[in-house]
Amino acid sequence: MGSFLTISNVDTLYFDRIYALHGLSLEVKEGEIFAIMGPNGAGKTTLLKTIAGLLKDQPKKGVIDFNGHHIQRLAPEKISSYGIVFVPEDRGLFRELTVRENLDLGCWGRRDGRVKEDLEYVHGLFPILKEREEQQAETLSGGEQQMLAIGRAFLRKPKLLMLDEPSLGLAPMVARVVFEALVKISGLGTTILLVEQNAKLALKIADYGYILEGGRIVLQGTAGELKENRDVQELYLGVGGENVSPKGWRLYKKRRSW
Amino acid sequence: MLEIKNLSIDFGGIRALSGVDLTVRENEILSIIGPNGSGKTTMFNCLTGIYRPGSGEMRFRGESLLGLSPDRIARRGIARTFQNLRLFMNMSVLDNLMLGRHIHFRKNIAAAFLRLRREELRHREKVEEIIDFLDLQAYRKARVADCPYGVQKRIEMGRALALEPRLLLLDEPISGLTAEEKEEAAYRIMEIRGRYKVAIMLVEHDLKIASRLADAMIAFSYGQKIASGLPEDVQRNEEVIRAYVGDE
Amino acid sequence: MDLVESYKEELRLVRKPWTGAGIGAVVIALALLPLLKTDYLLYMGTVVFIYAIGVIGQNILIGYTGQISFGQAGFLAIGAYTFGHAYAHGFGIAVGILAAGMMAGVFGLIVGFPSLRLKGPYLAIATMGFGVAIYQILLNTDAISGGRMGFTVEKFPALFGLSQTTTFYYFTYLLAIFFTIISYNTISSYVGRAFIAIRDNDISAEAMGVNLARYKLLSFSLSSFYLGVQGALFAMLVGFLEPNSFTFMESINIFVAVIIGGLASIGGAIMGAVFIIVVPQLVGGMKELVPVIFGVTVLVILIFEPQGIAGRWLKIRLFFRNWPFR
Amino acid sequence: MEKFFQYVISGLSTGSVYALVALGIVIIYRSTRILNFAHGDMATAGTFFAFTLLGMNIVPALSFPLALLFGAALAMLFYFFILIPAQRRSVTGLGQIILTVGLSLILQGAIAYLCGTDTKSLDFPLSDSKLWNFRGVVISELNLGTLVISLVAAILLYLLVQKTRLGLAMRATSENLPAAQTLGIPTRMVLSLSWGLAAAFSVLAGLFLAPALLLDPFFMLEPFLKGFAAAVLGGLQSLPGAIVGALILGVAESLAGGYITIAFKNTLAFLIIIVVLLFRPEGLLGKEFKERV
Repeated sequence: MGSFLTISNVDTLYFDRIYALHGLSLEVKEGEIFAIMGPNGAGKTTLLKTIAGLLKDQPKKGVIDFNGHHIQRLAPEKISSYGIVFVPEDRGLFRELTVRENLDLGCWGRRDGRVKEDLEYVHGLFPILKEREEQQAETLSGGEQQMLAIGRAFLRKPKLLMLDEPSLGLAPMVARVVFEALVKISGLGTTILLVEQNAKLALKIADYGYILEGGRIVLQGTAGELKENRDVQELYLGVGGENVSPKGWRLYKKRRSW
Repeated sequence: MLEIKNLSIDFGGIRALSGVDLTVRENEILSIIGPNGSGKTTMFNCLTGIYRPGSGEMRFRGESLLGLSPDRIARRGIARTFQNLRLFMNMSVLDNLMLGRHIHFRKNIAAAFLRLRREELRHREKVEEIIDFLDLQAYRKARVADCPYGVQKRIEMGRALALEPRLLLLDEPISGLTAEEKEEAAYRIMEIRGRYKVAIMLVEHDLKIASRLADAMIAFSYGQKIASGLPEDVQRNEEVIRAYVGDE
Repeated sequence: MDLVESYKEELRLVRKPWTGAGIGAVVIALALLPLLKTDYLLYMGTVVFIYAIGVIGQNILIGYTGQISFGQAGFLAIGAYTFGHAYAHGFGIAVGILAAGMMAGVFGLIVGFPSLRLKGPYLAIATMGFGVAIYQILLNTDAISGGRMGFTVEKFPALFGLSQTTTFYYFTYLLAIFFTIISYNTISSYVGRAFIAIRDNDISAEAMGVNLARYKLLSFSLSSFYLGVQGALFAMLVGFLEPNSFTFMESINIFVAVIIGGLASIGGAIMGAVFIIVVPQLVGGMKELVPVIFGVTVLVILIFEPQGIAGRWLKIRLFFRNWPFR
Repeated sequence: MEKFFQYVISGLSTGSVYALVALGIVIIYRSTRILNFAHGDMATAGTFFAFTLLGMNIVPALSFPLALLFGAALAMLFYFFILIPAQRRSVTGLGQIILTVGLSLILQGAIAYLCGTDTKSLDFPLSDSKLWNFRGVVISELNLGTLVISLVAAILLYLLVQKTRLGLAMRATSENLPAAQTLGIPTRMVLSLSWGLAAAFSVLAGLFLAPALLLDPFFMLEPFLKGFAAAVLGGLQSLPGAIVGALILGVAESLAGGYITIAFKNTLAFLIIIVVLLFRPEGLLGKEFKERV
């Protein structure tokens, strides 16, 4: 024990057949920002959903240990009550509710008296949310929606904040604002686990990174190490590698000879 | 053979495709790459009549595809596979492939009532050919839902082939497969082009394989075409690298 | 081991000799039933045959094509009254039954049109509305329903020196067999494949060149044809038609038979028909409890055996195939 | 002209009962995507419960609220003991709808068994024959009471949904279940309360219909169909839509009944729906739905 979030040997399957995560293990230390990167379909989103308990009856195998609790296969409400908040790729907002109502729901079940201060902190972080307080969430722009989602998650005072592709579809300027806010939130003691395709952006704020491919961790290291690694580019683009011409590849067919 | 000009489509104010131009020549394999949400699948959906494009023109072998329903487009000779597998899960593998032959059946409902099966036999031979080609013999009578994922991918490809298309749209045909299956699938895609004389449009994330297969490549980002040309060139294009790895 | 030597052999209706023997035994036993000379049993058999036809039809629509419908009573009524009037005007029984089926089929086509744009709950309400509308039209149009006096239909004649009950038993027996075979044939043809494709995944069915409109409408009118025939036979069975035979509850009855028998199974449809006819007889005095039994069965089946009686039957067969080596 | 207003008023009164039924159907559909075919039977059960209590000389002021609670409890039990296990066994959406058909049959049979199938009349504190006259437009005490109580119920529902934390949680849960779960909202509790609330509404409708329709195990069938129709008309997702749909339906029925014939009242209702649905498949106030491919 002693560690914050430990995932060991987790298998997640879709439709009980397709391995999305295959014997995946990783560790997240308290108070830092962790980034998970990798190509499309590598299982990044699946990993976060597995931790959040949003996949029914998954993971099939393995242990997810959070602060000494085994949280694998618990109901999402229960996992959330341990202090894990997940912001999905589509932001998971209540689109028909107003900005204020969305933020209110973030405070669900909080009994400490600091709600008001925290709300003010969120408004300080993203002043636009104060301006748009009475608007329905669906009328916000993509960036504002992401800010709202992060603000709402922050109000739950999570120990672990998980975000799925927070930069997706955002203009670079907006993405920077969002990421700066994440750094500030992390500075207040929240651990952040971040899934990102935009590796450069992610490595700028992350302390440590994992690269996921085919449901496994293929590379890990501190942000500095990963930035230096030439393989990172190759993993995304398939540039380089075995230096053969694209056309002259060996025709291949597995023949069964029995 | 396929010509798309200035194709645009909006979803609730968000431009999913804007001003896309592209052409596919006979018997060519064209790869389309791009990050998530860049509009690749949306274009397939426009091409097969599932979405109505807001503006632009699509011409297939000289005739416009605009405003045609999906089944009419299929009859023109365009078949496709889907990203998340849209098979008929409760039918047998054989029936799935036979449904692919649907447009070629001489329809006679009286014969259906009376169990006159001449047509059935005629098409069965074609289907068996595809079963052989795709190595599906062992699964012929199995319910699709019971087949492993890799096999389901093959079945879907087989179903599209059974339609005898002139243009085949493959939406991530090798995603989710194991490394070994990927090689095999890539080989089959090459074979299909040779054997069935079709043009293939292909959306794929595994860029290594996509570029090996393709004669030409197109890259999308935010609903726009950002690069096109030979696979090697597109892969090294600055803008493409930025779209994938992210910018500073 | 069964070795299949040609594709043609594979397409035969009954392929395994043991299955053939089993079905043959049932068919012969049913043919010999009149020898027992119990009119009650014959009557029950007749009712089951009549219902089986409609339930099979509904299974084609609900089970195979996946289109929910709650308008069954309306089609039954259309069939019954069409037959009644045709018969009363001197057309023969065959023409009458055909007309009943056709008329119901045409209405099925009309009711099917909303199905091109509506799905699930919306379709349920549209079909339900049709059933209710037909009932109300019957209540208020004396020219069709015979008003307060009801509408009398001449019963099926006694032929070949057999009693009336026996003749009608054989007649419905043959018709039930006929419709069963036709249904099996249809389902295994390109038509049936298109139906199932629409149910399993309408988007990809359309992308494979299936004309959704055509096949949905075909399924609606085909299944309504079956109901029309059931209505005609029902008219001859009871000999007297009144609107109250065609309430919403009747629709629910047939729907329940489809569910309990098992979706997408013709054999199941027949078993479902047997269930809804026989169970009320077994309960005897406590008629009020029949819906409770139906309801509980529906719950149990949906939660524990989604494939209905037919699914359970398959499992039992599998169990015995390997017996005693489990 | 007076005649016209007369028809409109009585149409609004009927429409307001339909609205109570429709609101319940919409609450359930919005939160769990289930069309509750047992909705009418839950109302019947509650009304019979009230009838039994009245028979035991318990005052209406007590027995009516108890009946509402009874209906609510019935619905919540169904949610917890049938629907949740079914969802755990991954019964499809259509299957869950059919489960409510099963429940409907069970309730019908049980009521018929316990209370008999003969028609009864419910002693209702408001009378159907005492008339109020507003400048030539006549309205019975019962109709007036119905209008008022429906209005009050609708306002209470509005306040509950829009102004309370429970209502906020209900809206959140029905819109985005996984997001609500990750925020730690007790979604099952919220959903079962939605079922209970919906059932209470339908029992309320049943209580106000019983004096005019006479009580038998099937008396709610027709109002249920109308409420269902009204809900579909309004878009099946929208609470205001349900009210608008119900009032339109009630008035249209009443006008058609007055000026043409009362014989085809039900047929007319469904005709309206089918026509509306063909031109606006998402209903009057519904939102357009699109399937992602």
